[in-house]
Amino acid sequence: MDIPYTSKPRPDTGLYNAKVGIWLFLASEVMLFGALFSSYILLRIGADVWPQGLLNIPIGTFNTAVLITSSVTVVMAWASLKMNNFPKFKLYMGITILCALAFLGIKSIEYKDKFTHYQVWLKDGTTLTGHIAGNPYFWNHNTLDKKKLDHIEFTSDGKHDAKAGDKGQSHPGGHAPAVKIERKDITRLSAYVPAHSTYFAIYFTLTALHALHVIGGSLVLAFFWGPGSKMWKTDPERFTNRIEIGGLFWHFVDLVWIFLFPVLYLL
Amino acid sequence: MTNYITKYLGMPPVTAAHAQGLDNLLWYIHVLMAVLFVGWLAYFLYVIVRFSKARNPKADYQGLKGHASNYVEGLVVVVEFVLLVFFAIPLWASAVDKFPDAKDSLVLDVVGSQFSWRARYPGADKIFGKQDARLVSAENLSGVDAKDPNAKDDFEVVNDIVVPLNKDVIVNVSSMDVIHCFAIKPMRVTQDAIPGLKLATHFKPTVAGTYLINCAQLCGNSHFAMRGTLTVMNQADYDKWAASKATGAGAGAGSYE
Amino acid sequence: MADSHDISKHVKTYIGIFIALLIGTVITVGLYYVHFNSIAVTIAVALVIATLKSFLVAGYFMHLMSEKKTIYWIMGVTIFFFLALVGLFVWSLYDIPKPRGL
Amino acid sequence: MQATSHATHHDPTHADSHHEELGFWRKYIFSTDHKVIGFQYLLTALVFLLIGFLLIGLMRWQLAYPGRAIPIGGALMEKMLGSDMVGKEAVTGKVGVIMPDLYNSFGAMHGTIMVFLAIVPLAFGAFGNFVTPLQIGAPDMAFPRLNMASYWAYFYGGVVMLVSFFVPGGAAKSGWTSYSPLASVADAQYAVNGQTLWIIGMVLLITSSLLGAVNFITTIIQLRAKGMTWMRMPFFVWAQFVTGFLLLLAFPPLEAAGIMQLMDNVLDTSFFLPTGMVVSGKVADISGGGSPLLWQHFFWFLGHPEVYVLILPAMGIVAEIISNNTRRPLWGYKTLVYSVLCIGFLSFIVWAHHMYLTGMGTKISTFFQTTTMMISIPSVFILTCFFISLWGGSIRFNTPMLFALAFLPMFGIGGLTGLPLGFNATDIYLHDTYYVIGHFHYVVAPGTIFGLLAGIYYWFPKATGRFMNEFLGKIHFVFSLIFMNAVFLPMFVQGMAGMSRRMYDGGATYSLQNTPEAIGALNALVIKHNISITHAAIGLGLAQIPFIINFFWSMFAGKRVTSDNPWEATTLEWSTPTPPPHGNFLKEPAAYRGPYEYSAPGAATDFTPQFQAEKP
Ligand code: HEA
Ligand code: HEA
Ligand code: CUA
Ligand SMILES: [Cu+2]
Repeated sequence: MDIPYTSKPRPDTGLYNAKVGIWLFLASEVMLFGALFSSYILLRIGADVWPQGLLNIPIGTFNTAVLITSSVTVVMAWASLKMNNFPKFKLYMGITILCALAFLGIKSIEYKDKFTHYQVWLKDGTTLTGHIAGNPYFWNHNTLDKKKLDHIEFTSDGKHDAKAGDKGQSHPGGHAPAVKIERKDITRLSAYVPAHSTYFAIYFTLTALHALHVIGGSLVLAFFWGPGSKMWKTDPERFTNRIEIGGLFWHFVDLVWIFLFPVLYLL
Repeated sequence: MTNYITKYLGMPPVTAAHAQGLDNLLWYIHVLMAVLFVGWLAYFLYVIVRFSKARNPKADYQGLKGHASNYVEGLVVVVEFVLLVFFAIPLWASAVDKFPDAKDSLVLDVVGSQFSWRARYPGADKIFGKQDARLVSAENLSGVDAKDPNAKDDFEVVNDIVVPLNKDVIVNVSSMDVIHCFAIKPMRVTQDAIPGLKLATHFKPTVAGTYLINCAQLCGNSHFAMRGTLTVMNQADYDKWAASKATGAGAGAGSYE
Repeated sequence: MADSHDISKHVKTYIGIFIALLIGTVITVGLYYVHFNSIAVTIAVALVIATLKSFLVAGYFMHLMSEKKTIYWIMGVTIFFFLALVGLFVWSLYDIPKPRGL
Repeated sequence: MQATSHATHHDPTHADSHHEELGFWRKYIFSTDHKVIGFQYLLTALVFLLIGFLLIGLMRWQLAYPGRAIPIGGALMEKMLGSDMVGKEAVTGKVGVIMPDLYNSFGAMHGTIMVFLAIVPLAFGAFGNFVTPLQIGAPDMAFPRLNMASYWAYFYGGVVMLVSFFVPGGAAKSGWTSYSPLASVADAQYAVNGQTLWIIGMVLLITSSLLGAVNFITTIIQLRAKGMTWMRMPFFVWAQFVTGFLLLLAFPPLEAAGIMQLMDNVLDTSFFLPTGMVVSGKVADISGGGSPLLWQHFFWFLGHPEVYVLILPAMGIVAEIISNNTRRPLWGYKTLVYSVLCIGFLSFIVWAHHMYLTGMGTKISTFFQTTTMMISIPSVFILTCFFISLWGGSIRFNTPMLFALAFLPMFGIGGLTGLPLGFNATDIYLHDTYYVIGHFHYVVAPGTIFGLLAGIYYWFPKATGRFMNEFLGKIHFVFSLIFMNAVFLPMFVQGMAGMSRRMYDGGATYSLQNTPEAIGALNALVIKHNISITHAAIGLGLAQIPFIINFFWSMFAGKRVTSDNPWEATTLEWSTPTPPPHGNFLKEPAAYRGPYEYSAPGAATDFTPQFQAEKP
């Protein structure tokens, strides 16, 4: 006996196997991201201060648009197959994959900016944000001790409220000249990495996990676009189903981002 | 009530004011459990003998008729409901909400750390000195601000806590490092000590003597030996002891500088 | 299963939703720059818009508007437990008693 | 007995005409056949069960004789684990004393291995895989390759867990609950430590369970044979169905939390670490701002549904066997189904009964103790149905039935002792004592393990074509029953006397011997129970030897079955050839009636299988 309902729907449920499977999988994904969202809420409620405006909103907005575009193209790709238009499928699916790559590219630029952007906490209780001369990655106060540095050259983002932090990279050199900060005045130093604060911890966790989903999804879609598309000739119905499944996953990834963007960038 | 409950359940003697209520509930539940267990077990043994293949070669499609099982199930539901609403919830509320008046009580800060209990007494003025995390150092683990006049008569003890007899004690339990659990079994007192939180519990010792404070939450390799003592003495002795601590060498505000 | 005529109707819906999603994004960001006086209102508005957007994606792109009962059951149960998770977490956070003393 | 007992089909080529010969690797190691995968799960999980037992054996030795070297293998253990872990006796200098860190490692790993690597894989992976598709009349799982992936994720998860014993600092040592901050503080001096590997292992295990759950639920929804309506499914399948949902929805939050704890350990974040922690006299170098309670919420959000993952499949097995061996229908099939659904539903909203003492307010703890009491009701219903099913039966006492019968009072004790824990007021006293240990071991050890053993004895003939030996089986049963109780009953006494769990020295520090003036300290008798428990645990281990012999001997030399339906059972798995070929059924199966039509009035035999067509 062969396994039934691999591409034809089962009469009483009206579904083929993979569709039940993917929705169950998405259900578990809802709980996964849901758990992270609820940690976000709890950490934020529990926090004394919650940093705001440390991310680059225009870039984030653009990335949102990119992802939304990819979501509509993937459903168009599926619709094209339904309408028996294979070349159009290739086109739409191609755009989807390009969007995914664009999203990842932009995300990695954002990450890189964060890794070289620093905050120093000084003995007198004040803090500064800005760049260290030479733009090193991932330093913290322990790095200074390890490198036996007794001071750093620090270019502050300038006199600012918390908001201006995101301008760091777009104004290299900043408004203020580089100053020398003695090691002994520094109580803590951290790049904008997960260890910086619970805000960045949850930011990186959520976005990196999301990015992993984007990578995974785009690999699968790329397979369907490339070698996997041979199946269109042999078993078009099953192939269309596969695109639907891939699309469902992809929409979910988009849906997660729809929440991530305002929650992390704006609020 | 001379205590048949502790005797039959094998618990340590009752030594705190609230403990009897808790024991009573524990007793009622165990009575319920025993009734259910014995009843079902008797039925069970009867059935497996009576309906063995040898005795009953032909099985009965219908099986049990009547509503006996519904009555049993209904009974369990009712008893559980009664225990819940009339005993458990009020007991918990009195443990968590109905705190004794702090003015008439001894208020202690107890902080667990690997692997000891440090108790801070507010001293004669009954007010704790200010604390500040930035002042924490190996010498001043509590981060007490020595400049605060209220801190002058505060004192600390490590592991050996002393409280007066028949007086309410409020303990704010906390931890410096990992999670511990402040437990004095004969007092029926257990409270997790969680870093970042200060959780209050209270009890009123009714029997003078020495008790063991145990750490009931795994906290590292010497968890098993994280033992303190609680000494309950009458008010006069306690006052003497407290006075000696507040002014004695190695205690009091002086030690924070 | 929908035939290709139906599908071409769907395609129009997809485009419409695409535009709606973009507009939603612009509004959210716009509101951020406008600033409401209260942070609570800002958060509420942003989340409401995000929720609407997610309904569009789930409802139309993922065809949830016209899915089978089984899928509704699965997702219904999931959403319920998700709400239990978040709700009970937050509730338990607020219901921690304060330390006692003078 | 006409249609039901075809002659057995021993000829695999005949049974399986249309598929090409697979090589050894594809057939036994990287197989996609649910039955082979079920067997892989079975064997791997039994090995882990044994490992879990050996760990607790060593711990029990230390509890009974604190500071004494283990009788054999001490030097070897020191070589393997290092002298920080395995010390010397103070007086004699004999090597082989289990050190506190090793005790804690063993404790954490005993819990982890037993729960995630032994019982869940047995209950869900092995029985679920082997039996479920057969019982619903499916040719295989819905996604065979996913099924294989699920097994291998489990396998590697197990390997990671075992490897972690040998990294510097040893395996995870913060309990199976891995509470932060301890999990982030312990062994923090080592870059890759047991805690980190524990999380990585857990992520693999969670992945495995998720893949399995997706597969099981899809299979049950989609691949039921003709006529196999929901209300004709055997209770075992219902139990697996609910179990699948528990895994599917409860595990992801722990996966999220695992990732966060991993970041706390590796990237120095502080999701679960609060501001102002002072570790060994120094202010910790962290950003702070996290919450240790968050981890606990996540852990128990999984942890509580998880305990029902451990018990429901066992209940399913017991239901099948009871019905088969009383020769009458299961009493209250509908009640059973609704109860199990109800348990599944409620089990998601009771988790904080493990956290009563973390400073809960009145309202929230009232909520959780109310739901906890509510969830005990369907368990009472299920047990009641089982008990009443016995009434009017014609009970056959074969080995599977003995284990299934013993399950009932054993689970009863475990479940009933859950009640005083469920009331928060009494939990103040009982929390983290040996009473808790006694409670849950009664449900998982004499409860679940007995259920699973019953299942092994019951389905062994279908899987191998041979019976297990009844005599050895009965020996195994009698001694297991005696020793299980001898191990776990005294724990209630210890717990009531106030002995805490996870005590390296078995509570000696808190004994009257140590502090004679202490009121209410543990008396000599309570401490002595440690020794009797340990002896009983050794006996329990020895009692498994007949089983191990029986298992392997019967596989090759046991009595052959003479029919495809040797127990004269009614469910679909007994209509397949023995052992079932790839694809399971020779012709498309169908279900014509409910699953438990035993001794139906007017029927020719005392069983009317689901697969027996209506007389025209
Ligand atoms: C399979 C596993 C399993 C099962 C089924 C249960 C079932 C239950 N558990 Fe248990 N529990 C655990 C596994 C399990 N538990 C584990 C592993 C822990 C500890 C984790 C740790 O801290 O490490 C734990 C801990 C635990 C605690 C926390 C204790 C503490 O840490 O302080 C609590 C508190 O409420 C609790 C309650 C319950 C309740 C109310 C049930 C109820 O569902 C029980 C309902 C059943 C009944 C009421 C029995 C009905 C039967 C009859 C009436 C018939 C009787 C017949 C005869 C005797 C012949 N459990
Ligand atoms: C499913 C879970 C499960 C199971 C089955 C068991 C089984 C057993 N457990 Fe355990 N236990 C836990 C889960 C489990 N445990 C957990 C979660 C903890 C808490 C950990 C923590 O504190 O963090 C714990 C803690 C714990 C403690 C407390 C330690 C402490 O607090 O310091 C003790 C003490 O005696 C103990 C004893 C036992 C014993 C004697 C068994 C026996 O019943 C074992 C019986 C098993 C056998 C006898 C093996 C049979 C073998 C076969 C049948 C193999 C056949 C092989 C082939 C065919 C190849 N366990
Ligand atoms: Cu402190 Cu255990
Ligand atoms: Cu529980």
